[in-house]
Amino acid sequence: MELDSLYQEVILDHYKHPQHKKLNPSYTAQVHHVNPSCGDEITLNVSMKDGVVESVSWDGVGCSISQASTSIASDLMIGKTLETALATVDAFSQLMSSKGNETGDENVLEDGVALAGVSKFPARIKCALLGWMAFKDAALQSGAN
Amino acid sequence: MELDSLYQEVILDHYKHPQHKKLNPSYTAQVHHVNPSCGDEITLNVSMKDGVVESVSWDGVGCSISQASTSIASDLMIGKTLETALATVDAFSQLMSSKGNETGDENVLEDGVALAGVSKFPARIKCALLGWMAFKDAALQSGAN
Amino acid sequence: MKSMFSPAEIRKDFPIFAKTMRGGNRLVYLDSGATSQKPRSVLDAERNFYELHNAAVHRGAHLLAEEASSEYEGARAVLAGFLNAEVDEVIFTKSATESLNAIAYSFGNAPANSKFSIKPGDRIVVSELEHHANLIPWQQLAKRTGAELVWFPIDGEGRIDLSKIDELITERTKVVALTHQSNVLGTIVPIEKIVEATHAVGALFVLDACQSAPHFKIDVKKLGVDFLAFSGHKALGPTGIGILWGRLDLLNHMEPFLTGGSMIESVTMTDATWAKAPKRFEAGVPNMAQAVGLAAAIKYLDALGMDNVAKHEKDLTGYALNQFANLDGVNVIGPKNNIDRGSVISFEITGIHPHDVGQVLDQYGIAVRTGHHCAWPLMRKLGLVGTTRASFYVYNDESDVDSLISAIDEAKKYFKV
Amino acid sequence: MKSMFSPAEIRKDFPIFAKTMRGGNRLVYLDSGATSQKPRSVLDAERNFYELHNAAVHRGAHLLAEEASSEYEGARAVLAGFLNAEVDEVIFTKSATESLNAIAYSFGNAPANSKFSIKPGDRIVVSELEHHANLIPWQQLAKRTGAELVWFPIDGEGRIDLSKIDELITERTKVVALTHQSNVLGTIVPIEKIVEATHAVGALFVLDACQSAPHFKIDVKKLGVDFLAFSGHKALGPTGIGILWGRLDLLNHMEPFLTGGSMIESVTMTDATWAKAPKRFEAGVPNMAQAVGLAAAIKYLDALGMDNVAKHEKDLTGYALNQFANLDGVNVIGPKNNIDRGSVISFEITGIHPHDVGQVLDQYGIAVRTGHHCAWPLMRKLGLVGTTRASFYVYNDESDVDSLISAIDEAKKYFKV
Ligand SMILES: Cc1ncc(COP(=O)(O)O)c(C=O)c1O
Ligand SMILES: Cc1ncc(COP(=O)(O)O)c(C=O)c1O
Repeated sequence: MELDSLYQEVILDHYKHPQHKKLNPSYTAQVHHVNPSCGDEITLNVSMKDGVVESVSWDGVGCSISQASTSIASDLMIGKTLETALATVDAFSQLMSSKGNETGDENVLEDGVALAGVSKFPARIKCALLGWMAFKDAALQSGAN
Repeated sequence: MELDSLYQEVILDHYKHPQHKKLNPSYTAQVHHVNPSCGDEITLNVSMKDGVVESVSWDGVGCSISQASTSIASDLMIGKTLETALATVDAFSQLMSSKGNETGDENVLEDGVALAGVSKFPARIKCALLGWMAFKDAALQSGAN
Repeated sequence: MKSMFSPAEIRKDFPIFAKTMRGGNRLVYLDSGATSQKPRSVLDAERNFYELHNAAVHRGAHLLAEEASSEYEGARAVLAGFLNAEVDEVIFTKSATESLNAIAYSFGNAPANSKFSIKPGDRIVVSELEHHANLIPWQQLAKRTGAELVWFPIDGEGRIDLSKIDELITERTKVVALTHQSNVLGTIVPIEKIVEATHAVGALFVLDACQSAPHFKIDVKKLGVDFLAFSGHKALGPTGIGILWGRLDLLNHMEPFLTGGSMIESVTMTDATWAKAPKRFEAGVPNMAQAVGLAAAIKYLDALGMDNVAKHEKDLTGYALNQFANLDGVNVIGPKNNIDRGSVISFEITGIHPHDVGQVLDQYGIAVRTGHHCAWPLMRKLGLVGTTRASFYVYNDESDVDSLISAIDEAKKYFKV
Repeated sequence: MKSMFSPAEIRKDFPIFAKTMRGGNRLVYLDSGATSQKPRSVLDAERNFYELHNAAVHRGAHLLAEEASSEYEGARAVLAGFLNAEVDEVIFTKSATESLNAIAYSFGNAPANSKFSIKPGDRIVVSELEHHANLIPWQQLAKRTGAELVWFPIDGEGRIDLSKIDELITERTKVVALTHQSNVLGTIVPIEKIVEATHAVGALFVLDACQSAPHFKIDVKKLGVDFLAFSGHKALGPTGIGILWGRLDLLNHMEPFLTGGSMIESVTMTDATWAKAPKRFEAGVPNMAQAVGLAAAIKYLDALGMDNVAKHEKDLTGYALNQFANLDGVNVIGPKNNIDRGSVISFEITGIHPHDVGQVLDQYGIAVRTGHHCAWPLMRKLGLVGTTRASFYVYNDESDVDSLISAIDEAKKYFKV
């Protein structure tokens, strides 16, 4: 069924057991992003030290795709340099705009490749990107500080 | 030709030689009416005495139909009681909305029946009514004074 | 009744139902609350206008201009009949959103001494049920004028709580703007008492009829409201057309909202005066083909009979609510029976986000809407992030409800809840 | 050229040319300045949208909503290409009139400290050539804000007189709003110098492209203007759709005009924040089918090639002006040759009122417009009560001009002048 390409097991797992979904009280930047068309909201904290992502934590409401995607993104970013982290976000954005024609590089995106199927469902791309864009925003703010 | 039902000889005569087209400096009411969609404008003076239309005079710019119709109307109204004059206006309005199905009562409308054909040309009805409506407005104002 | 009103027959008039949806399924369209589908007669009427009569209305002496004007004004007459209004009271806008903004801006543009002017300390009253289109324009008007925006709260069932009516509608109140039927919960607002209270303090009443005019008979004279707005696209009509109805004695004293061609009486470089309604509010070459298309939609509805339409939707809603009552872990938000409510059913499934519910239903050819439905404050008040909403219209029947119910079961299985 | 560009072939794409007019004549449509006719591909595109993809854009998780969104956003991309604009800079309105009002209201709604705010003593500059749609909104803005409205005068040929540019565009000037081509006289306004002067004082330039965008290539980057407006219905597109183009850095700092659904970022009972452009300016369910129809019209024009369209109209105007020059008692108002002018020809016949001229032409199947053409101040300036206006487009050719010229002769005979 077409649906299975959207809702991979990995995604449903992250949805039921989201990673880093508890705001860390200390952070170098905090952002709040919303998806106005569906009402999804997310608050995301990033701590950067010496150009490296020390921690990512978040809280928010949203569909399985946005929750799982944010969970995957946070897990992936921790420990990366700012540069690598931003490149990873770019790789993910590109996967999302691939209209189902790319599978994604598992070495770069790890669990993120499970979201490849989202790119076939235009209305859900925003859901998948919410956490990644919030991270990017927070990371850039941290970097700039 | 269909056009001939619109532009009767009588109309072209009134157009070339409009009656009472010179504003009488004394009046009991003066009105200014415009036809915003085509830019026709008319100023019309009425003098009423003892409930009778003593004089009607006017000036303005407009197409052959509006000029001729105003000429016809002014000539027709002079000497009539307010009541008869208003009834005549109503008879003319009714003729205009007849969609070409009425010829008009020559005893009541005199030269005005030449305008019967206008009722087949919806865009021109406003032209034909301009002077009559201005007269009605002015007559009612005079009557009220 | 059943035999007279046949959604299966009606669907044959709507070309889109021939389409094959995801998974090879037929289209089960349960999103008429967002926009309705269009019968062939509407598409034909628009096309016919373009192919035979297209010209700028009210602006030419030529035959096409005459015909276009008579088609366009004929459409206005059809709409006037539909609402039991005077012909000159019917204004064509592009949407209900424009209609509602037009009223708000007209208030904002009014000179200080007019009936419409809003001063600091004046009050504008709305409700917690409002769609953004009947909320934000009033928020903005309040901000621009210094007026105070207040609102009717709702109770647990999503019905308007009238207990504080005397505190809300006071001598300071200038406008009361309410939805006739909630686009989220389906609740029909009992406006009689509120209209009375509004007029008792000399204020004006604006009705957002987006979710009512397409679904049951509206008689503006009986309702006694001052202004009313709805969108053509939710009433079987084309996109790009809305209705603004207002009482003629008010319209002719209001400041226009959009200015430009065809709405003037006279113009100089520095000044302009206005034509009477409806022209006063229809600046520019209007959406002529859409007006003609909407008139065809209204004729289609009139042929079905608005009372039959209402009865059909009430029965179908009753049927659906009964089915919903039997579902475990599924919660209808809003009135649980079909009394004083329209054919919009919002629900949540425990453990599945509305967006995911919608996605699974889509796999079965079922089109519903998910999210906050442009009524975000209402969602916040209900403590929800969103709902899944099924909304019915003339082409829906029990088979559609059955498809919905069984797909909800599949969604629960899929997400293991 | 002639062989490549065949109006006779083009007419076959336009169903309305099959119609029989008064007196059994074929349609000689010379009123495209008011509204253009529509090719079959535009009508098909609209119908196709309704029959296969109709749903509310940006609002549903279902297949139809996805398809409708992609059709609608695809249309935006086509328009962006047409104007050489960024996709997010293209806003769908209902008409040029709405677009121009939207800009004026956005200025009016701007907070006091913003780039857009207009204060008493500030200046708004227009010209004597303007259509009411690019005059009255600015008059009203001036009245609401206490700003001063000033204007470029015109010379005897109907060209803008630039000699006072430094007195008009000063440090106090906030907006300069000009037509690109007069809808009455056909004069093309040389905007380069005026745009430069506008930007030199930090003001913003608004271009009314109603009579230019449909007729020659517009490149917003090259023009260097800040805002631009035109109507779809004059560019082979459907009624009920207009374009507002603005520079993205400006749009995202402007206050929206219409508020409601889909244009928000977040909403509470008392407050709202705005989405970015283009959504910020597209409140409510948009005119989706009309956007798709307009995109089809633009594709039709692109296939002809805008440079070919311009060349064709220039040649035809030249041909017509030559014919007019040979007519006794007929006076062309505006430029007498085809240099820096578009394909709109206004004329008067001594002794016959324009309305009567139009009526006689109608009898020969010729559709022209008569009156003040929504440019009443221009008429007053020219000392005219109105003109008769013939305007050409892609489907017109020399045979249409010939019909016009011989019908003018008939009119003179009929009225014995
Ligand atoms: C120069 C010009 N500006 C503005 C407009 C207004 O366009 P619309 O009536 O389509 O809004 C027109 C046409 O009517 C025009 O010719
Ligand atoms: C209750 C209500 N009001 C207003 C609107 C706005 O209508 P539109 O978007 O057609 O302008 C809608 C629909 O979206 C609605 O349901």
